[in-house]
Amino acid sequence: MLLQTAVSAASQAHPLSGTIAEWVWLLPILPLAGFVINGLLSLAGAHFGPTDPTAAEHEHHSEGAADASAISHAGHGADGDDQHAVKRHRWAGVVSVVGPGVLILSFLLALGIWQAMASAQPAAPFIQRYFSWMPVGDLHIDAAFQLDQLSMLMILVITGVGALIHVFSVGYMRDDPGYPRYFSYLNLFVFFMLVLVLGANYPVLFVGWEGVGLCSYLLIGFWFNDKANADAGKKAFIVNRIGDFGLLVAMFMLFANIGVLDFIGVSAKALDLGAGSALVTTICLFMFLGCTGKSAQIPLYIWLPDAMAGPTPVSALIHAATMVTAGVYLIARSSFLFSLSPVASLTVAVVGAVTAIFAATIGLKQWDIKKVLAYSTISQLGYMFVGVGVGAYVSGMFHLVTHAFFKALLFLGSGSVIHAMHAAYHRTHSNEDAQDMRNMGGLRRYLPVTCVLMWIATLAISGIPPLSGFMSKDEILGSVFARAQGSTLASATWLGIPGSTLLYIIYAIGLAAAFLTAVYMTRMMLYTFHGPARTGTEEEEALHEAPWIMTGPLVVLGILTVFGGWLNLPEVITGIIPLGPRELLAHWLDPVVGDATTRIAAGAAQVPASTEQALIGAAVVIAVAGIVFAMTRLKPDRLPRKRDAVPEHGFEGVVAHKYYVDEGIERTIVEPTYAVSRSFLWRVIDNGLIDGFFVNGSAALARGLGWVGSRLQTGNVGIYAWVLVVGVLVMLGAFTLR
Amino acid sequence: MQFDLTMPAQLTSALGPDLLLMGGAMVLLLWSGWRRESDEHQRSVGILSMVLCVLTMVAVGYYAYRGYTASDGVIAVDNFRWAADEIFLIATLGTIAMSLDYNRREGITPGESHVLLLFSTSGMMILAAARDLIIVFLGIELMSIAIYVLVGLNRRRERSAEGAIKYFLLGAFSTAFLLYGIALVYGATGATNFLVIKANIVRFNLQHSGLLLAGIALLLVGFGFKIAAAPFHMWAPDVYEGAPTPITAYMAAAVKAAAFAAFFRLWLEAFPTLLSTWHEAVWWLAALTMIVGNLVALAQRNIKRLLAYSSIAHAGYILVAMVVGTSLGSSAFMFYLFAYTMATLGAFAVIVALGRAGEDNMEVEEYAGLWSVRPGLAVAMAVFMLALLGFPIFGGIGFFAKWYVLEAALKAPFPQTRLAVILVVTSVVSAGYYLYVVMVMFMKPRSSTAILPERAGGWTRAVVWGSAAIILIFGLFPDALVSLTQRSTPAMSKEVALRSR
Amino acid sequence: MASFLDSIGYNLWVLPALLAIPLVGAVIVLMLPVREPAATAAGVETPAARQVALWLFVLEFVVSIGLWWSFNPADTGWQAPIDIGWIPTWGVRFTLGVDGIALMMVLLTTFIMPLSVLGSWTTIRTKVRSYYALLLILTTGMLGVFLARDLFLFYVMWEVMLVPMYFIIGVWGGERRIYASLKFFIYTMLPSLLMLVAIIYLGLHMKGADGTPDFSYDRLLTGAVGMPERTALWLFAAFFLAFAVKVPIFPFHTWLPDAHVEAPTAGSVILAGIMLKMGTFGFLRFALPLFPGAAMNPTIRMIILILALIGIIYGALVAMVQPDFKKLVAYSSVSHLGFVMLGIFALTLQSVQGALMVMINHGISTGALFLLVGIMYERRHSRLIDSYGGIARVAPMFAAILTFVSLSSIGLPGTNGFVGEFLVLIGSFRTYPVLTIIATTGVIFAAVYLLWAIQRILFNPLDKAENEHLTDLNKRELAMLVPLVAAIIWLGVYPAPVLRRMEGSAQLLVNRVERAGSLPRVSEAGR
Amino acid sequence: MLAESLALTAALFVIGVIGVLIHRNAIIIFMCVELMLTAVNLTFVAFSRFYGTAGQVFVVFVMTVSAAEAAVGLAIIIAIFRHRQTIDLKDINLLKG
Repeated sequence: MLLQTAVSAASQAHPLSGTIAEWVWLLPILPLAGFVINGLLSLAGAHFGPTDPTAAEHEHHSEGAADASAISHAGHGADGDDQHAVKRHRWAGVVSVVGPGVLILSFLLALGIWQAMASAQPAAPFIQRYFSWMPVGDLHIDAAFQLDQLSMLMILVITGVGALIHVFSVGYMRDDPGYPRYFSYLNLFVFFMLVLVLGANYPVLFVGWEGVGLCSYLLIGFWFNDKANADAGKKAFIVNRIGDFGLLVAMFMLFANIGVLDFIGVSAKALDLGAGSALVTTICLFMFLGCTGKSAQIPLYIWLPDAMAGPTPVSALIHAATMVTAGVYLIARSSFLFSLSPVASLTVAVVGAVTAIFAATIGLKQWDIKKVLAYSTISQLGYMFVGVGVGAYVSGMFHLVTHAFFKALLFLGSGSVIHAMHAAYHRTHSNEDAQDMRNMGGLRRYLPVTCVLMWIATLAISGIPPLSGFMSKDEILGSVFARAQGSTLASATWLGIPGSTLLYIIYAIGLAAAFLTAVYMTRMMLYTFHGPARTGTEEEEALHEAPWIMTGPLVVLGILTVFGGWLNLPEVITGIIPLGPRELLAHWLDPVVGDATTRIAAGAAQVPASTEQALIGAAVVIAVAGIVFAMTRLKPDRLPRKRDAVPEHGFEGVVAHKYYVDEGIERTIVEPTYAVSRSFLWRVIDNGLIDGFFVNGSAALARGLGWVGSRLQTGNVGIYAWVLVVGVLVMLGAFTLR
Repeated sequence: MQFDLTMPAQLTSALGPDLLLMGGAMVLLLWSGWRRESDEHQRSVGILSMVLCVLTMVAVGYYAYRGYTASDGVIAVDNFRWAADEIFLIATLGTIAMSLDYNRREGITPGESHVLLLFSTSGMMILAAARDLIIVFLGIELMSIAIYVLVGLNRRRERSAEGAIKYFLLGAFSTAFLLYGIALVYGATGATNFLVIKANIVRFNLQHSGLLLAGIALLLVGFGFKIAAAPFHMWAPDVYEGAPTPITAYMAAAVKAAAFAAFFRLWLEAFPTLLSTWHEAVWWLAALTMIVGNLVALAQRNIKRLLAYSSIAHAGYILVAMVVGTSLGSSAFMFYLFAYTMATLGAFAVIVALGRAGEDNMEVEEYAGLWSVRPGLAVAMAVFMLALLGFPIFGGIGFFAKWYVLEAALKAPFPQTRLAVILVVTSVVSAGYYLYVVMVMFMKPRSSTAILPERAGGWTRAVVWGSAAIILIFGLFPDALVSLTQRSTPAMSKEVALRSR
Repeated sequence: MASFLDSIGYNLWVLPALLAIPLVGAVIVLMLPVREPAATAAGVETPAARQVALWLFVLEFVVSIGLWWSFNPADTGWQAPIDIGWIPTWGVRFTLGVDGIALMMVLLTTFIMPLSVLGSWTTIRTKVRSYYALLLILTTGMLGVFLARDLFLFYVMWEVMLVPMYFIIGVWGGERRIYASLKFFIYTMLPSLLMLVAIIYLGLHMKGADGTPDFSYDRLLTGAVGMPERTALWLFAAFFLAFAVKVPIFPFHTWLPDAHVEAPTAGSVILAGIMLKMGTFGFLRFALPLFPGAAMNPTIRMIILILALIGIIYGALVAMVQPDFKKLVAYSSVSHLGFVMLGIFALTLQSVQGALMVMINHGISTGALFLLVGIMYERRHSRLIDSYGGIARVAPMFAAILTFVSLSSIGLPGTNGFVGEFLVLIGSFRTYPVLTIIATTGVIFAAVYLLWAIQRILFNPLDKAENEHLTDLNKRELAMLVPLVAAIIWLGVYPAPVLRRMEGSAQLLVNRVERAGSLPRVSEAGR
Repeated sequence: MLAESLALTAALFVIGVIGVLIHRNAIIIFMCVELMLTAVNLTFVAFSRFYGTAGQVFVVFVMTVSAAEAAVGLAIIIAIFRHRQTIDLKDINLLKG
C-alpha cells in the first residue's frame, strides 16, 4: 500500500503529468484495437465465405519441393498451396487502412509524447498505475506503465520502424489470403512490444516479453501449412521459453530477497542485495539467460535463423529491429542490477562477443539471403550485448537504434528482392528457391532502388563512416577499450581471467567480427546484385522493382540509416568535424542509465583523444579491408546455380552447416527426451509399473485369489466337512493351547 | 411391567408374540392341510401368513412400546429381542410376498411352504429371546429343520434337492459340534442359563478352564456355521444357489440375523468376562470372513452365488461389531442387520422378478442392458448393490450401517483400527462385484437374443420398491433408526463394556 | 447489489438452494415424457431434457453468482452459514458455509456446468434424461463438498459425486468405458474409505461429554491440533491418500488418463475442471488445517513436494509423447495439479493464492481444452493427433480458440494460466527455492507438449482428405467456448477481485497451519 | 469316573466325526452324525450327575429334535435319490464354484 501511494504521489508531482504523456496508455491500445479489428475480420472472412472456393481442388503441391515451398509461398502467399488466380481477401481494403493506420497514429502520439518529454526533461520516470494486477499479501504487482527516456527511445523505434514495416507489408502481403490475420498478428506484436518497453515492473514487462514471443511464434508459422514453418515457430517459442524460465527465476529471487518487482522499487533496494555479491550475480545471470533467449545469443540463438520462415517484413520488424533487441533493453533497464555485478556484466560482454564472431563466421557461408541477414542480426546483437555488458548502456542502445534502421532496411530490401524473384518464378511455374543467392545475380539492373539502398545499409553495418552503423559500432568498441583501461570491470576477475585482459580480448574479437561483417555483407551484395543473372532468361522478363508502397519505406529507412549516427555523435568526431551536437542520446538516457554507467566506469581513465582517433582509424581500415577482401576474392560470375552447386567440404562444410549445432541439440537433448518419455516414463513407469503392476496387478491378484477360492469350492460335501473339521481343530487349538 | 419368569403364566405372557406366531402357524397348517393343493390355495395361505406376521409385528411392537422387562430366567424380555424380532418378521413378510409370485411361476402349490416359514421364524424369535442354552438349541433346531425342508421345496429341481441335502448333512454335523460345545460349557459351569454361566465363571474362576474354553470354541464353530463365517461357510454358496430364490433371501437375511442375535446375546451375556479369550478368535473369524467372502465373490457369475458370497462377507462385517463387544457394537449390529436385511431382500426380490420358470436367468450376464428394458428394476438393483457396498445416499442406509460398525470398532475401549481398515479395504474389493452387476445392467448392450423377462408380480414389486424406499428414506434420515437401535441392546451389555479392559 | 441481495435474504437461503435446485431439477428432468430419437429433429432422445437441464444450470449459476457480491472479503469466517441438525444421535449436523476458497470453487462449478451441458448437446443421444439428471445430481455432490462444514456431510457428498460420474463414464463413454469407470470408482473409493476411518476416528476423538461424536469442522480445527503426533500422522496419511488420488499426485494418477479419455466430453470437463479440484481443496480445507503438525513435518512436506515436482515434470513429459490428444490433456492435468500441490505445501500466502488460482484456471483452460477435443471428436471420431493436421485452414475459429486456450494452459502472461503459476512459483521460492527452480522448468515442458500437439493438429500440411471439409465452430459451440475465453482473459488481466476474495481465507489458512505446525517443532526453533 | 465317561464320549464323538469325514454315503454320514449326538447326550448325562437335572432335560430335547431331524433328513435323501438314483455324495456336485 505504502508503495502505491508513494507512486501515485510521485506521478502527480511529475513534470509530465497533465501533458500529452497522460495518453501514454493509448500507445499500446491503438495496435491492440487494430489487432481486435483485423482479427475479427480475419475470422469473419473465413467463416462467412471462403476467399477462394476452388482452393481445395487446385492443389498441385509438389512434395519434393518441401524445402523450397517455404519460400515459394512468400511471394504470393497462397497459404500452403501453389495456387493461381488468388483474389484479394474481401476485407483487405479495410485491413490496409486499419493495420498500418493504428501504427501511424501510435507513432504520431509517440512523437507528441517525445516532444513533451524533451521539453519537460524529467529526472524521474513518469508512472501511470491503472489497476492492481496481482495483489497478494506483500506482493504488489500493478498494471502500470513507466514512461522514461529509455522507454521513449524504444517506443519511437518500435512505432516508427513498425509503421514503416506495416506500410511495406501492405504491398508485400497484398495477395495473401491471410492478409487480415497477418495484420492482426503484426498489430498484436506491436501492442506487446509496447507493453514490454512501457511496463513499470518486471511482471508487466514479462507480459510483453512473452507476448512478443507469442506473436513471433504466430508470424513465423504464418504459412502454417508447411511443416517447416510451423516447426520454426514452435522452436522459437520453446527456445524463448527456456530464456523466460531464467527471467522468471530472476524475478522470484528479486521478490524473495527484496520484496519488490517494480523498477523503481528494485533500483531503490538493489544495493540491499550487496554490490558484487553472489546473489546479485545470480539474479543477473538468470535474467541474462532470459536475454539470450529473446535476443538470440549463445546458447539460445538457434531459433532465430529458423525464424526466417516467416514473411520477410516480420523478419525485419520482429527478428531484426525490435523484439530481438528486447534483451538489450532489459539489461539497460536493469542497469541498476547489472552494474552491481561485474562478473555478470563481463559474462554479458563475453557472451555477446563470442556470439558476434560465431554468428559472423556462419554468415560467411550461408546462401539463403535471409539466413545471411539472420546471422548478421545475431552477430550485431552480440555487439549490443558487448556494449551493455561493459556498462556502455548508451552505446548499446545506440547500436540498437541504428541497427533497427539498417537491418530493417536490409530485410525489407531482401523482401523486395524476394518479391521480385518470386514473381518471376511464379510466372514460369518454377520450383526454384527464390531466396537462394545462387539463383540471383545481376539484380541491380532490375531493382536499382533496392540495390542502392541496400548498399547504403551494407556500408553502414560494415562500419563505413559517417553512416549510422559506423558511429554506434565504434562507440561500443571504444567503450570496451576504455573500460579495459580502468573500471570496476577491469579490476574484477572472470573465471580467473583478469577483467582488463578479458576486455582487450573482447575488443579484438569485436574488430575481427567487424571484418567478417564487412566480408559477408559484401558477399551477399555481390552475389545478389552483381555479376551475371542466374535467374534464367524467361524469369528475367518478370523481374521488376517493387511498387512505391514498398520502396517508400525503404527510402525512409535509407535516410535514417545514413543520418542515424547523428543521434549520438561522439566527441572525438565532433572534435574533428563539426557535424552537429554531440552525444544527444547519452544526454537523453542519462537519467535512466547514468548512475549505472558511472558505477561501472568508476576509476576509468580518460582515453586520450589520439588513442581514440587511432582506434577509429583502425576500425575503418578493418571495415574497408573486409569489403575489399570480399570484392577481390569472390567471383560472382563463376558461381553455379543452386541446383548445380556441390556441397561444401571440410571446415567450410561445417560452417555451412552452422557447426552442426541444431543437429547436435536434436541428437543429444530432443531425441533422448522424447525417447525416454515415450519408452521409459510412459510405457515402463506409467503403463508398466504403476498401472500394470500396482493397480491392475492388485486387481488381478484379488481376482486370482477369488478364482482359487472358488476352485476350492468343489461342490463335494466331503471336502466341506473336512474344512469344517480343520476349522474346529484350529479353533479348539486357539482356545485351549494358549 | 416386569414378568416374573418363574411363574408359568407370566413366562407364557413373556413369550406372547412368539406363541401368537406359532399358534397361528399351526392353525394355518391345519387349514391348509385340509384343502386341495392349488395356486389359489397357496396364495391365500401366503396372504394369511403375511397377516399373521403383521399381527405378530404389532404384538412385538406393543411389547416393546410398553417397555416390558423380566426377571432373570430362561428368556430375555428386552429391546434387543424385540428389534431382532421385527427384523425377522420383516424378512419373513418379504419372503412370503416374493414366494407368492415365485411359487406360481415355479408351480409350487403346497400352501405349507408359507407355514414352514412361519415356523422357522418362530424359531428365530425364540433364538432372539433365548437366555438359556437349551432354548438356544431348541430355537436353532426349530429354525433349521424348517429350512432344510424349504431349501428342498422345489422338488422338481435337482439343484434344490442337492442344496437341501448339503445343508442338511452339514447342518446336522455342525449342530453336533454346537451341542457338544453346550455340553462342555454346561459341564464346566454347571449351568445352561447365560447369566448363571457368567456368574459361575467369575465365582469359580473358570477363566482358564480347558473344558469351558473348548466348549466356547465349539459354540463358536456352531454359530460360525449358522452365520456362514469362514472357514465354516462352504455350504452357503451351494445351498443359496440351490434353494428357491425367496428361500435364499430368507436364509441370507433372517436365518443369518437370527443366528447372529443368539450368538450376540450368548457372547455378551454369558462370556463377557472372557472377552480377552474369545476376542482374538472372533477377530480372525471376522477378518477371514470378510476377506474370503469378498475375494471369492469376485469370481462369481451366477447372481445368487454372488450374493451368497456377499452375504458371507457381510457376516464378516457384522462380526466386527461383535468383536468390540460393547453396547455400541450391539446397536451397530442391529442397525447393520436391518440395513443388510432390507438390501438383501430387495436384491433377491429383483432376482425373483427377473427370473424365469425353472430358476432360469440367474447369470449376471443375462442382465445385460436391463436398463433399457426394465429401467425400474435396474435402478432398484443398483440401489441394493450400492447399499450392500455401503455407499452413501445412492446406497441409502447401507452406508450408515457401515459407518456405524466402523464407529463401534473405533470407539471400542480397544479401538479395532486394523479391523476397520480390513473392513474398508475388503469393501473396496466388494465394489468389484457389486459394480459388476451394475455395470452389466447399465453399461452392457442388451443382446439381441435376450428374452424380455415378463412383468414381475405385484407382490414382488412391492418388496422391491418397499425395500428400496426404506433404504433410501432411512438413508437420508437415519436418526430415528439410530436411536431405536441404540436402545436395542442386550440388557447386560453395558456392564460388558465396562469390564472389557 | 449487496443491498439488493440483503433485501431478499440471499445469504439465508442461497446455499441450501444451490444444493436443492439440481436435485429438484433432476426429478423434473426425469419426469419429462420420453420422445424417441427418430421422432425428434436432432435425432436426440427427449431433446427437451437438455434444454431443461441447461436452463436449470443457468439458474444455478445465476443464483450462485450473487455470492460474488454478498461475500465479504474482510470476513474470514463462514458466510451464508446454515446449521441444521441431521443425525443428532451421531453428532452429525447439516452445516454449510462459504469462505473465500469455497466461494471460488462454487462459482467455478456453477460456471462450468452449463457449458458442459452445451458440450453434451448433440453427443448424448440416448438415455438423455438420465444423463442430465446425473449431471444435476453430480452438481449437488460437488457443491456439497465445497460447502460442507461437517466432516460427515463432507464425506457423504464426497462419495455422492462418485456414482453419477461412474455412470456418466460407464454408460456414455468411449470404447474402454467399462474398464475406465470401474477403475475410476475403485481407485478413488479405496482411499476415500480409509479417509472415512480417519474421519470417524477424528469425530470420536472430539466426542462431547455425552459420548456423542462431533464432526463439526470448526470444533475439530481446534480439537485436532492437540492429538498425539503419531495418531495425527496416521490420520493425515489417510486424508492424504484420499486427496492425493483425486488430485492426482504422482504416482496415484493412473486412473486419470483412462477416466478422462473414456468419459464423454462433459464428463472430462467436469472431471478435470471441478473434480480434480476436490483433492487440492481437500488439502486446503482438511488435511492441512486439521493436521498441521503432520503436514508440516519437514520430511513429509519434502516428500509431498518432491511428488508434486515429479508430477509437474513427469506429467509434462508423458503428455508430450501421447498420440491421443485427450490423453495428452489428461496428463497435462497431472502437471498442472503438481503446481497446485507445490503451492499448497510451500505454504506462503502467495503460493497458496497461486495454487487457488491454478485450480480455477485449470478448471477453465482444461475444461475448454476438453470441450475442444469433444468438438474435434464429434466431427472426425478420432482423438488421435495424427488424424489431423493443417485444419486451421478449414476451421480457423476452432484453431484460434484452441491456440488461445493452449496458450493459457501454457501460462502465457495476460492469460489466467500465468497468474496462477507465477504466484505459485514466486510464493514457493520463498520457502523452497531449489525445488521452485526445478518446478519452473515445467513451464518449458508445457510449451513443448502443447505447441507440438496443436502444431500437428492445426498446422502442418492439410494432407488428410477427411479433414478438408471439416466444419468450423457452430453457434452453440461458440456459445460454450466464448465464456471460457472471456474468463481466461479476465482472470489473466484483472484477477485482483478474485485474489482479494480469497486472500482472507488463504491468509487464515497459512497462519493457522504455520502456527500450529510450528508447535511440535519447538526443539528445532534454535536452528 | 467323570473323566472316564468324558473320555468315552469324546472318543465316540471323534469316531462320529471321522465317520462323517471318510464316508460318502448320505445315510451313513447321517448315522455318524447321530452317533455324535449320542456322544453328546452321554456327556450331558455324565455332567448331570454333578449338576442336577438340567443335563437330562437336555438329553430329552436332543433326542426329540434328532428324531425330527431324521424324519426330514430321510425325506431329503429320498428326494435326491429320485433325481440321481444315488446317494453317494461324491456324485452330488452340481453346485460348486
